[in-house]
Amino acid sequence: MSATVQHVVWTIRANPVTGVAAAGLAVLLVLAVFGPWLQPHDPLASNVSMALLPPSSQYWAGTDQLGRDIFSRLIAATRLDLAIAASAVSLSFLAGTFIGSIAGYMGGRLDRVVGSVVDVLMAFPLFVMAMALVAVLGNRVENIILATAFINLPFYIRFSRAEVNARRGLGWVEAARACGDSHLKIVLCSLVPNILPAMAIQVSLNLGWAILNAAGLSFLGLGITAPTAEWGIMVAEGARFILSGHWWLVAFPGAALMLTVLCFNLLGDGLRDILDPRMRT
Amino acid sequence: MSEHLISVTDLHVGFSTRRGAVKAVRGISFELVPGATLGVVGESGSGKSVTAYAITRLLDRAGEITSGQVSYFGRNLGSLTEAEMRRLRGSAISMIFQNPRAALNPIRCVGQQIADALNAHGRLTRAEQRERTLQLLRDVMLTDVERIFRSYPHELSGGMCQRIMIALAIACEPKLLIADEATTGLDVTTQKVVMDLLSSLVAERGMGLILITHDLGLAARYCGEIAVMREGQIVEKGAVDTIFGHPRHEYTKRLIAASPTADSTIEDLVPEGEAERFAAPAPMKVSGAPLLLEVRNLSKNFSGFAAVSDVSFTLAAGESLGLVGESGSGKSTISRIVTRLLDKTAGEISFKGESIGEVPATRFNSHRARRDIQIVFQDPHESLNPRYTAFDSIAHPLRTLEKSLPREELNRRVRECADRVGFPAELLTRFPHQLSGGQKARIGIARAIATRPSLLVLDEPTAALDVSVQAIVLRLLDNLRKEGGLAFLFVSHDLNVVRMLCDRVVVLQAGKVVEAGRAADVFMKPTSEYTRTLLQAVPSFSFRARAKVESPVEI
Amino acid sequence: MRGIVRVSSRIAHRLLASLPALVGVLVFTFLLMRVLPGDPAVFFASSPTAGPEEIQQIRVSMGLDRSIPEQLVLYLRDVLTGNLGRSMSTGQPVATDLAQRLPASLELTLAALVLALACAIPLGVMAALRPGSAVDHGVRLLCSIGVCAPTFVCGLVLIYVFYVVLGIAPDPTGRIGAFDAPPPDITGLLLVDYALVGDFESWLSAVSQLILPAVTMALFVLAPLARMTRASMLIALGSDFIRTARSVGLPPFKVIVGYGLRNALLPIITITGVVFSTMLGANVLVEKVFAWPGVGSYALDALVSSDYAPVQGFVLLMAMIFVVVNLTIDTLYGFADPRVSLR
Amino acid sequence: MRLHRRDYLRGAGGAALSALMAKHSNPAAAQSRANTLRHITGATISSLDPTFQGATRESLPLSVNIYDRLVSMGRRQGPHGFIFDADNLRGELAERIDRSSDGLTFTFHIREGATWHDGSPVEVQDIKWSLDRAVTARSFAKAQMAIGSQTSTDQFTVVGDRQLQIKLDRPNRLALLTLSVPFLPMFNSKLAQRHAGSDDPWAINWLKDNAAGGGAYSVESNRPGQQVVLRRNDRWKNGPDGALPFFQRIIIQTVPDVSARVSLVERGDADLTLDAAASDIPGIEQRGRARVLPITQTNAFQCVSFNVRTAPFDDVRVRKAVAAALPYDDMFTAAIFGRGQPLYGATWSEPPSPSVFQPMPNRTDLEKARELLREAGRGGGFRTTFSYPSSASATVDPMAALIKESLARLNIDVTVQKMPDAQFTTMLVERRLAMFFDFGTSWLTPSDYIASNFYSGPGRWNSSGWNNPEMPGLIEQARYETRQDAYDDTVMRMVRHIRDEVPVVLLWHPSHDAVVGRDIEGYTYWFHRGADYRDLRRA
Repeated sequence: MSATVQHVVWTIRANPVTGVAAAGLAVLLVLAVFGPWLQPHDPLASNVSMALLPPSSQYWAGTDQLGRDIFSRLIAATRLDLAIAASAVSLSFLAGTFIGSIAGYMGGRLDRVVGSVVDVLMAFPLFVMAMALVAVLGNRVENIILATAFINLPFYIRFSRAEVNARRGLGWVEAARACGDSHLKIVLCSLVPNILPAMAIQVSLNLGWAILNAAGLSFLGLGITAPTAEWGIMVAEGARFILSGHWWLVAFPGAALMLTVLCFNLLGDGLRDILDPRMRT
Repeated sequence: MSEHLISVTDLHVGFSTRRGAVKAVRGISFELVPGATLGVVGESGSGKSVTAYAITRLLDRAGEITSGQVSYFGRNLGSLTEAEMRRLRGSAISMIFQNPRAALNPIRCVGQQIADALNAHGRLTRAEQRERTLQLLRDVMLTDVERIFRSYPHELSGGMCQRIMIALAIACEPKLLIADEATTGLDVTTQKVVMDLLSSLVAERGMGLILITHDLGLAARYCGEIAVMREGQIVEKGAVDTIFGHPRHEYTKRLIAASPTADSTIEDLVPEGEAERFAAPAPMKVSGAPLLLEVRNLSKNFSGFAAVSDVSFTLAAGESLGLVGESGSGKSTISRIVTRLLDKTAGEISFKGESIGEVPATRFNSHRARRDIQIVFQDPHESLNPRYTAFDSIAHPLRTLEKSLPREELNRRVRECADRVGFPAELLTRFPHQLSGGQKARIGIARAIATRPSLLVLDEPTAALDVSVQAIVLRLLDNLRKEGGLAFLFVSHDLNVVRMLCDRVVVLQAGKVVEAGRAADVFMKPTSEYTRTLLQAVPSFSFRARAKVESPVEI
Repeated sequence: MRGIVRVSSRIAHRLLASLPALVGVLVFTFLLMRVLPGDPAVFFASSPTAGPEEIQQIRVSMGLDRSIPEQLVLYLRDVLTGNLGRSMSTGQPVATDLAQRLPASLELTLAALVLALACAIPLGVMAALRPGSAVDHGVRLLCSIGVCAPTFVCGLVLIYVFYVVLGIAPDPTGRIGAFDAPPPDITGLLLVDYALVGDFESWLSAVSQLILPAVTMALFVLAPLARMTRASMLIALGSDFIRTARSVGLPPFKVIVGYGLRNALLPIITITGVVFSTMLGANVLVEKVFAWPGVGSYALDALVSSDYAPVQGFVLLMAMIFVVVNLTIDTLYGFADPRVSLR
Repeated sequence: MRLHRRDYLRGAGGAALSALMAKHSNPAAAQSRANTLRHITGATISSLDPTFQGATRESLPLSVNIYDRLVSMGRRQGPHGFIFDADNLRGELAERIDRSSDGLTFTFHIREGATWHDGSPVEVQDIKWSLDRAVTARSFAKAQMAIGSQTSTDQFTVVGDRQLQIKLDRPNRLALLTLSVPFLPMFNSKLAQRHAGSDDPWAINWLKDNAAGGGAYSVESNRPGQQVVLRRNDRWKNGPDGALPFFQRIIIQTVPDVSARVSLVERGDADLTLDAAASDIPGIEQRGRARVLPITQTNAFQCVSFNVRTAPFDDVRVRKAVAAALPYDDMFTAAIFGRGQPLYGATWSEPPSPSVFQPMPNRTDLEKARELLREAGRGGGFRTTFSYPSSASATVDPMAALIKESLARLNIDVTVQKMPDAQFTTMLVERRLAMFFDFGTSWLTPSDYIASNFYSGPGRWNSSGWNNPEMPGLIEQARYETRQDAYDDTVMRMVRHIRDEVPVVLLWHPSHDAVVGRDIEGYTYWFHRGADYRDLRRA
């Protein structure tokens, strides 16, 4: 175990960007969990007389059209955005990995069927698909999560299928059968834990992507509905004020969005290094 | 101008790893005159390959020559610029690598690759390039060179690829050729052809050859001088007769002892001191034992291709049967079918009088014979679940096949198994990547014997191990059988190993049985041509074997 | 020649194999559109005087009064005959609309892809040549920043900076400068068509219209391409045949580009195909922001107005392009990698 | 590529290609910027025929430039620009209109020398055909004509070479006015009939993509959803003073992003865009590179509407409570930046003017709201939804936040639902919304017309589904009332009902906010909210 810790420390030292990303993620988590105690103002309370104020000592990131404190809204949005991303990704991860690894392990007809279903899904223009799903189900948070999870599903299926397929012929899988394990048990207890590291990279990259996806939906009016504080919709609302010079309306939520996605991406890269067996000695 | 083709003086090579610098080569010196052949032998990690790469300055990024000097005809290679060094590579010093198919560019036709090499060292017209390339292909005894010129590596056999690799290496007429495990991984018969070709080419052209190998027999057969390496140092070097005939260094002796030969026994392999660690073997009692396994007319087709056809054999309780053959002979397929990991196409398998061939492999995991037939896999590195500790791996069959085993009982059984295979109990909490190859092999065996099976299928259990480790594992297996009354189905390509370990032997070729009988009979008086060829191709460093070499290399 | 035979039988095989997927896409989209909660008839009967009667009339004219299975059968029959239905918002047959708009999307996507590849491959190679160096980290950071900026933000910022503030970019109003005459419709790709008629001035103007949206899209796909280049280049450079090439003294450029990159290209080709299909489907936002008259913004508008036929047509088109792109990739792969066998 | 092109030339398309190339190199194709007006719009123009069922809203104003109607409204100077004047009807394709003293017969005299775009003269048969088409064909015109009591082809008779009569069975205030809306274009019937078929006698399909008119502009090119180019019809003489419009060429382009549209005008690349985002306007005014024309759309309104057919808004006290709880001033400031004219905050107890569009006595008064809720037995609050279409989000996003916040003080828990426009409209028509944002534009401004559209009947625009038993009678009565004072009296009674039952809470007349280049003059706000290019000129 300590070897693992050493390895992580070594990787982070060799690649400080990963460390920074991990720290950034920690900050985000703190904001998400303790957000309500950290907000200087009520993120939903309007005060039209204080609308569109530039950043100041009272309003660190300025105020929006309704005089709401942007900084507080940013913090409030952290929880929602992370929750959307996390639940969407875990959904598709769980379902996709289950389906994909079973198909990849069993091979044969089941694998072909799953393969062609995945082909069908992959052939869809996925963002349009997400839009259609949200439009069908209604733009509530849970539906945005569902839609995001759904369009991610084929990637997880494909990925886990490939990963499991690459391992199904390995000695220890045969050994597990010689040890009397059933196929299902081999998939769930032996193969899935072994592809987890590879999947973790995918998950990390995907988290960032899911946030962008939700933001894109919001931008098109198919995402979270105002007045809920969410980065995507804040950017979409703020975009209306770029021309009038109220840059802070779009700059801060845009930056929050970018930095968060950046964190997840860099972390994904870092995980890749940490989990790459070739990097281990 | 020195008369030494190459001279290495006090060479040190270090690698920077995250755990600090590792010294891979620690002060070695040797020299080679033009036309001489030097065999560098040693086990993995002895630094023999690193030495080769240090000579050609092809060490990877982390590696560095920390001190010492390499001279080529008196010219210090360390002082050359990278561009100057590049011009020497190929035209002065060339290398041949292990795994020839991977060593060739997979998406460039092989002729073109040779032409590339020619092009790098001189201006030739396209026609000249082509002519030279075709000539080189003929030189390495290839026929139909026009077709081969246009072929890609994946379209050629391993042996052909290695010949092309040789053509590539000699294309620009280097004075020194370094062959790094050049034939490892090839079948014995192919190995012999390639090595014979290589040594005659070297002799014809008066090149120097450094043959890096773990196979003492190979070095003995083809080299004039031998250097034995261990942990980055040359422990002993000298003429081949001296080294193998009168080894002085303890390590050399051990190495020689551990290498199976045509007449060695299991007991010979491991020095006296280490043998003590095993319990004294109980006397064998084979004759009159009941029939354990009977395989009749077994066939297996993989989408039309017959991997195994009509194979029959029997195995008595406590008996040891060897299945030998080259790659593609179907021996591994048979082992999987007998272990019921794979379904047969036709034939019958009965185990303890019960027909188990009809139980689908998918459902055999819950069959009561499951715990009675266990298997040890070829590659110990990939036969252990990377996320299981050694304890978990050994406990795995106990947990699934002997359910409701109380916790203490489980602990006891695992420790007992570990003890039986000589695996230190304090290492049980380690993960595979923290263990050595030999230790992993022991876990693989411990796992297989944990449920106290009566039949153990061994699928090349030592093929991936160094000879000294192999020796110990073979000894261990032999002891286990003798004390536990286990029956072995031993699958191997290594004839010497099979001969030592097995009572009877079945020789397979392309999925068919070509010869079967008592091990001693088959090896001493082979009746089939194929068995004879196999036996002849096995290199041996013993002087008797050496005397039989048809085209001895001129030194 | 062997290559061509091998590849063409592969193509035939893949085309056949993709048919079920296409039918699946068709049916799935059809059903998805039918459960959309908007009633297109209601939406289009928005005249001040529209009552239930007009709504019913439009419903009949759109065939919405029939049962869903019946509509599906009729739809499939229509699709087989090449009739994708009629868009209510543009009033044109969907096939015509798509044919008119596809070149715009293709041109944008191709330009973005070429741009992205032109940056990603050198960057990836540079990073792979010195893994762990400052160059490597720099490339990684650059790519990450590209991928984490939402395309619409990116597009808006580019417009704001280069058009509104600096005034060096042309107005973001589509593919042709407002006062340029459109070229004859030969391929539909403006750059090609202008070049064909030799109108260099308009060609330049079309390029300048293309730059900002192409950059926006390219930024987004830079990361996966550069990452893949780096990774596959690392694998290629670490493989045995590179060592062989160096051991026979091939010059460094030949080793890195001729042997290394050439082999590393195979996975890059694959990911390029994936990226291309994704871009075509995902450039909805970019087209929206830059008023690009492509199929993405067309589908988006149709979706918002529950205009079934264009969305269905768009999805089918995308699926077909997906198949074609995969085929192209396969073909390229087949030529690039002699190991790809007939399977 | 060369090969490709040669193949192409060899084929049937060769001639077409050479023609295109010839046109391409024609310097006339690049019209001078000064004579060209570039109009940037956010929406798509789907049909050249405004009556086509499925024509988008933006298709309708365009037709006014392509097709002449029999009559046209005039315009008058307002504080910020010209505004349409419904009281000042003039003949367009009709030179003169005679109205019989009983108000039942109108005689139209077709303008002498008027021609279609193809040069053929406008004949009275064309007018007859166009009117017949309006009452017969499946189009938007049919219902419009019914408002003016014109429902049968028998009502239209050719009475001379250039004279046509319309007969009504009872006098209708809207009979003539209704002929001035974009739904009543006059077609070149000979041209249209050439493209009519047995299954399409009124050439509906052909006219959708082709113009057969004689208006001030002809269509040079049309890429639906992208761009329409109009060219001036130099033979046109049907304008108020017979003069030609200033601009020779009009380019109408679709650019979805509203801010991008504004910057195009600000940078001088375009000349006109309508409906600028309220948030952009202070910046535009400050920079002064373009002019904003803040014309109040007195024929349009925005409102909060209730579904009066289901609980809780079937209870008038609940509606009144919400009307008393809306934060009007904040919404006016935050949502439309004070650009518009409030329709709330009046203090009257008796309507001061006979108009359905006038400030209503709704004021923010939370105490009164609580009181009303208690009376309705909902003092403990309730849960409801506030819905709006996503195309309106620029305005309604902030409104929704304010409404949610304000109603929370009455323990009303509002869930905000933004939905795609089609879904919104569908749910509205199916009466599945609870409380929602709505807006409307009334082409014709007489109060009976407004009331018939927005306060009665089963149609989409009676968004609340209000069904006051007296309203249909009052509307009917007013429409055929010829005495002004009796008419006013009837309207007052309607206004009282609206005040008492609050089916919708009127918020304001929005501002039109056309953004024009500094050198563009003559912009007129039309009831159809589109641009009439004939009015415009470059200084």
